[in-house]
Amino acid sequence: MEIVSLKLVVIVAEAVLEHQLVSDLNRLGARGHTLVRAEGEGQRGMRVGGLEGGNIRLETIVSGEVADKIMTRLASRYFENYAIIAYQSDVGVVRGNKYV
Amino acid sequence: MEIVSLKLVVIVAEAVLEHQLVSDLNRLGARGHTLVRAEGEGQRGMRVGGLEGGNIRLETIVSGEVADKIMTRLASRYFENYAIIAYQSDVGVVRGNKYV
Amino acid sequence: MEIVSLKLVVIVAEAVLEHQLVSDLNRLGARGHTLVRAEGEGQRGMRVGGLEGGNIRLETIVSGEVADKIMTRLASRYFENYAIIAYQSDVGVVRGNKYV
Amino acid sequence: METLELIRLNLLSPMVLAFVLGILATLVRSDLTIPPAMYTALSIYLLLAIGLKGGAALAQTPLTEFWRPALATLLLGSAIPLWSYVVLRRIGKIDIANAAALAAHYGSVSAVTFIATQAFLNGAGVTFEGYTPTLVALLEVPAIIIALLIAHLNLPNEQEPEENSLRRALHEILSGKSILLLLGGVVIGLLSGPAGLELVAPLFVEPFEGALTLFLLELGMVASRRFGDVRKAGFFLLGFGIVMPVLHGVIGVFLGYVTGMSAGGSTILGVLAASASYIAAPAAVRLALPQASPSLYLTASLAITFPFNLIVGIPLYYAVAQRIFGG
Amino acid sequence: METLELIRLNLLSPMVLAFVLGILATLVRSDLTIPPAMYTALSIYLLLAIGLKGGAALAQTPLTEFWRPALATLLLGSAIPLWSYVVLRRIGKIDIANAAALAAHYGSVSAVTFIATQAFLNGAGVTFEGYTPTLVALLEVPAIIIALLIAHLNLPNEQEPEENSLRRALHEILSGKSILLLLGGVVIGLLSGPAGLELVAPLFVEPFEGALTLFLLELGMVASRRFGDVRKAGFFLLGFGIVMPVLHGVIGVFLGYVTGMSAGGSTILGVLAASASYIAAPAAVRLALPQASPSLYLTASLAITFPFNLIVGIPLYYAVAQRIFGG
Amino acid sequence: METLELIRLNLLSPMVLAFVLGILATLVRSDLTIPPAMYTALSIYLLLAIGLKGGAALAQTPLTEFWRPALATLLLGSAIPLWSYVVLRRIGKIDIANAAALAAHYGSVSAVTFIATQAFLNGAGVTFEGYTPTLVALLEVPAIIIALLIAHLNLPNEQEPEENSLRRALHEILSGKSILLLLGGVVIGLLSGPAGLELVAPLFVEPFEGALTLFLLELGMVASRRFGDVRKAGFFLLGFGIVMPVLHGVIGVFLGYVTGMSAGGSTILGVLAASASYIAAPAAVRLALPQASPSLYLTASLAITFPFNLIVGIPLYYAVAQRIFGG
Ligand SMILES: Nc1ncnc2c1ncn2[C@@H]1O[C@H](COP(=O)(O)O)[C@@H](O)[C@H]1O
Ligand SMILES: Nc1ncnc2c1ncn2[C@@H]1O[C@H](COP(=O)(O)O)[C@@H](O)[C@H]1O
Ligand SMILES: Nc1ncnc2c1ncn2[C@@H]1O[C@H](COP(=O)(O)O)[C@@H](O)[C@H]1O
Ligand code: NA
Ligand code: NA
Ligand code: NA
Repeated sequence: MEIVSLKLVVIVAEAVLEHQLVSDLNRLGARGHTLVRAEGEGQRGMRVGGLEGGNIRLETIVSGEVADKIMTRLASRYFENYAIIAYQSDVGVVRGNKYV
Repeated sequence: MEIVSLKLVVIVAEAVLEHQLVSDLNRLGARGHTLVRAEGEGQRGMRVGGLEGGNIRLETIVSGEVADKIMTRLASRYFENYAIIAYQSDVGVVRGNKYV
Repeated sequence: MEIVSLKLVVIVAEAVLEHQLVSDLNRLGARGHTLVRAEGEGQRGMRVGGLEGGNIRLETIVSGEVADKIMTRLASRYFENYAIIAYQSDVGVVRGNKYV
Repeated sequence: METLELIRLNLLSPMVLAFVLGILATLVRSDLTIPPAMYTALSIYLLLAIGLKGGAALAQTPLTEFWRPALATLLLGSAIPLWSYVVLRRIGKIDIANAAALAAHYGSVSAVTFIATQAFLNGAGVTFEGYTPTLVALLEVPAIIIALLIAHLNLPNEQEPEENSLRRALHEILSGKSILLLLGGVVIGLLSGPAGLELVAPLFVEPFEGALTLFLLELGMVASRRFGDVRKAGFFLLGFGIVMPVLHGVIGVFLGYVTGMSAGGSTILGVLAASASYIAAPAAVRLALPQASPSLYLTASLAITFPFNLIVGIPLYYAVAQRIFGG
Repeated sequence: METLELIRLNLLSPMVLAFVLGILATLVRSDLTIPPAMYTALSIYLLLAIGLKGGAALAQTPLTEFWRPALATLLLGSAIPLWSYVVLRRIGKIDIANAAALAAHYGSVSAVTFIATQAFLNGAGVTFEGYTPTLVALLEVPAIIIALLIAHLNLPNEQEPEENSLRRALHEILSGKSILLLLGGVVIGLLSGPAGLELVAPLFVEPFEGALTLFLLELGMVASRRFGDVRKAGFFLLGFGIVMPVLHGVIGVFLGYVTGMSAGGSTILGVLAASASYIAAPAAVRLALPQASPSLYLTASLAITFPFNLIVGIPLYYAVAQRIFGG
Repeated sequence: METLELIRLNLLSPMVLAFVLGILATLVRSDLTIPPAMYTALSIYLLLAIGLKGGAALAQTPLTEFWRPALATLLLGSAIPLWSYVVLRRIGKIDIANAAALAAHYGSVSAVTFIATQAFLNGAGVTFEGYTPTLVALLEVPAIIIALLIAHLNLPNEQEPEENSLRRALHEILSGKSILLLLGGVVIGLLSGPAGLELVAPLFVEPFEGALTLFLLELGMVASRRFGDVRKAGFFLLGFGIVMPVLHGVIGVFLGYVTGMSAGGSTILGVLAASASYIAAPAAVRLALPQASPSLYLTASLAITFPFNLIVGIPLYYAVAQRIFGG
């Protein structure tokens, strides 16, 4: 089993951003993503589901380069005004070329 | 994009602990958390939602120091009697000072 | 707090595989798992919940050896024909012997 | 006196009491939570049900009756955001983005307030025009677009939202689920007629008040979580959130009277004008005016104006209608 | 003979059969699952509905009728955990934490068993007092508090739960959603009266038995998943989970008779005494007595006592009431 | 002419219009989404409701009436996958796995198409046999097993699925929730009889058409998302997905006539034969024939055959029944 090292980028953001974030990911080169409905609390207060929509937790596996682009885009476009965080970490996958 | 290295602590626990765990996190210095409803299986049997409440999956980004405190607290207070696991890993974030 | 290093294996797959994947994990030596309902998009198109069932996101903490076995099994059995991805990463846990 | 009696009766309806129970649940920090899926299911149900009933009624309405109130509705939807913006900027000294955001909310409409009014009028045995759900759909959109345009024209360039987020917000408004379900319901009700409605009445007509009761339980909890922000929002916004609805309500009732609606229908037009959006507008504003603060506009709409209308406003506007029609 | 006939009739109701179907679904390892949101929606609905009906009935009850049964209920809620604890410790040789945990469950009450009893009595054409939902709320809390105090007094210091988890457990019990919805429903029913109830009856009254059917389908699946643990729990607990309910049921019926309730009402008081909690008590006990094992108390309450009461107990306690009131 | 009128009437029912609304919602990329929990709740409800009604009716059916149609159903379930497979291989030039997968889907049955037919017949005032839900359960399974066997026999060894995934697929089919709820409902209805059904009718009978309306809204959205794949699937599959249902529908109606069913019952047998599975079959096929492409079989079943049957097929097969029974 040859394990290739890639980046996992995780974004937690208010649900209203779902379509914008997904289209940003696609545009910047992500080949897929996984989305989970979430709740949370941070600087912008408590966020639960229902009327206020809660949060989404988006994760995508990408090359280091694409990960950088995503982080840059998020910082410039969303960090100031939206409830959102993002982090990246190293992961190992099998079919390396599936993600780049 | 300056990436700062921090700790991600993930806790999976029976849902009844939700409020206690969140207030522990806050008290120990976490500046936010993200929560997802989960199912699971471990030593204490299968846990699904509905009447029995299932599990929650809590994640929080913190400094290494706070991560240690959280792990210590979980071990002393919950590990013995509750269905719960916790793990930590290294992640990179952009706005380092948001989390500490 | 002594932190032991182990592998976290995350599998995102179409929901119909739930029982098969869980029994594979158990057979290969995983001592537990956590499951979350998810949506996603990849090579095999968009996957949302409802009639089509969406995805599941399974995570399990295991030894490096078991992680290898799981990756090998997934690659040989599921990667070709199913909507599925898997990745692994290093995590630190407290009760190391709980997971192996 | 009569108005007080109407308020008392309204307050003692299961729907309004459930709203109060929701508030209490949050105050005592109960573990009661309405699952998001249940909230969504209820809102789909309520919107579709309202549309269906309206459509079936519309099937029996001559078009000549309809165009005047429709025009009045569009007029309200265009005028309210304009003067609200001016009041917020001049008197409230609120910045451009937040003033535009609030104007969008008060110019648009709250479907649930409308639904509660229907239940109130039904309870009081007052009839109203069947096309009123169509008015809701007409009132929802224009104010949001106008308010976003105001922001667009007044904001300095570097603060302006990205082009494509404006487009996205517009798409969000026009294809949003509240409009889709309302209008979709109206068309289904229109095409399948009273016979079609009868077929689905055991789900979409009879249990309606009960479903509204459950929905208001959740709304009470949501509103209550925002009560803390009312203090932060300040006295001006508290006043704005009560005075403007009363003003809009009276204007709405009057316009209903002028355009030939019944007392019940005029009450509804008053409520529509008085109510502030908290579904369509927040979603669009969040995308197109991210610098505006939800803890201002959501708090005003959800924690001030909605409870006020639900408890005091609805019977009040009806009392106004009685006065106007009576004399 | 008559009792057997009652059991047969009860067993053949759609509600009980749905419970059996749920058991079967788990046994054949079907992929049927009730989504958690649906479970929660049903439980909110059932609790609120029961409260509403009870409240509307209470609006027509003189208080003089109510206080004796209320007192009897409080008596039951205080006495049952005490003697249950003693039995569990002395005869069952069960450790302090688990004995206290079980005492909390059997002293408290199962709302669904109560609801099923209402359906049973309605089906049999037997009337009962409208204030019975209030008794459920009264019975839910005291036993849990008493049992936790017993544990507190008897456990060696180092095994005692943290102070703050006791406080949290107490808060959990008093602001828990079952009490909130039950009492909230009662107050809404009381304030809005029969007219208010009529407004929401198509949702909260008529489809009630159907909703209970769906809920019992889920409960059957949950109970069935615990059947494997019954063997592990041992013979004593199996006996305890059947004998104590019968004992409590008879005492409850008798207390109902003595305090002036009708035969139907006495049956209900019997069922309340006989039933074991599996919502409020487990949550509180889990927080305050973490060392107690859910596979003992939940198994006893959910996989032994609940099915027993649902299938045999309810008709049995009614037969007892008939006997007492008959002669 | 009469057939066209029937199609028109069918098309203007709230149920079919809701399906169209769902299609529209996807086309305008609305943010409307039915939460998965709501979808699951509705499907549990519909299946159980159908079973309950069927069972209560079966309680009054002599067995002698039932065995002929049951046999005809099993015959259909065995023959349709065989000839469908041949057509797909020979005329369609489709590979073994995909041909077998499609054969499984068209040989099995769509419960919702059945449910919509009941609503259609009820609307038209046509009666039908109460045991028809049992026929649905009978028809669901055999075709899937036969088609998987065909694949098993024809696929080269290295392409064959693992032993244990075949076993798992079989288990999935037999314990699948659609069969469990349908048959479970039938048994509950049978045992609790008309009196039991009456008890739960306000939930399981009266709001049925309304619930179906909501369900078809979701199905419209799902089908619509697959319309893009229809082009990829090609002309042959489009033709297959329309011609085969008509053929099967006519055969089904005829077999109903021959085995002594009423015109309504024969229409239902026609619809059952004509409909293609999209719940049980996809799940089983996905596990046992992973190399078959869901974008062929799901698209054919969900985006071609289901809308065709819902809008044109149901009234068409009824018109055929009228013709056969009329002359
Ligand atoms: N330190 C943190 N760890 C994990 N999740 C966080 C953290 N801070 C914020 N979040 C998540 O990100 C969302 C937005 O954060 P904020 O913009 O700080 O309100 C919150 O609702 C949480 O779900
Ligand atoms: N090895 C594991 N990997 C991932 N999740 C686990 C593992 N073990 C336990 N869990 C999760 O933690 C919960 C509690 O674990 P336990 O206390 O072992 O029953 C389980 O229900 C699972 O959701
Ligand atoms: N690059 C990716 N990052 C994160 N999740 C992915 C990625 N690619 C695929 N997925 C997830 O895995 C599922 C199956 O992927 P696929 O087989 O490529 O369709 C998708 O529905 C996504 O949920
Ligand atoms: Na307005
Ligand atoms: Na009890
Ligand atoms: Na078929």
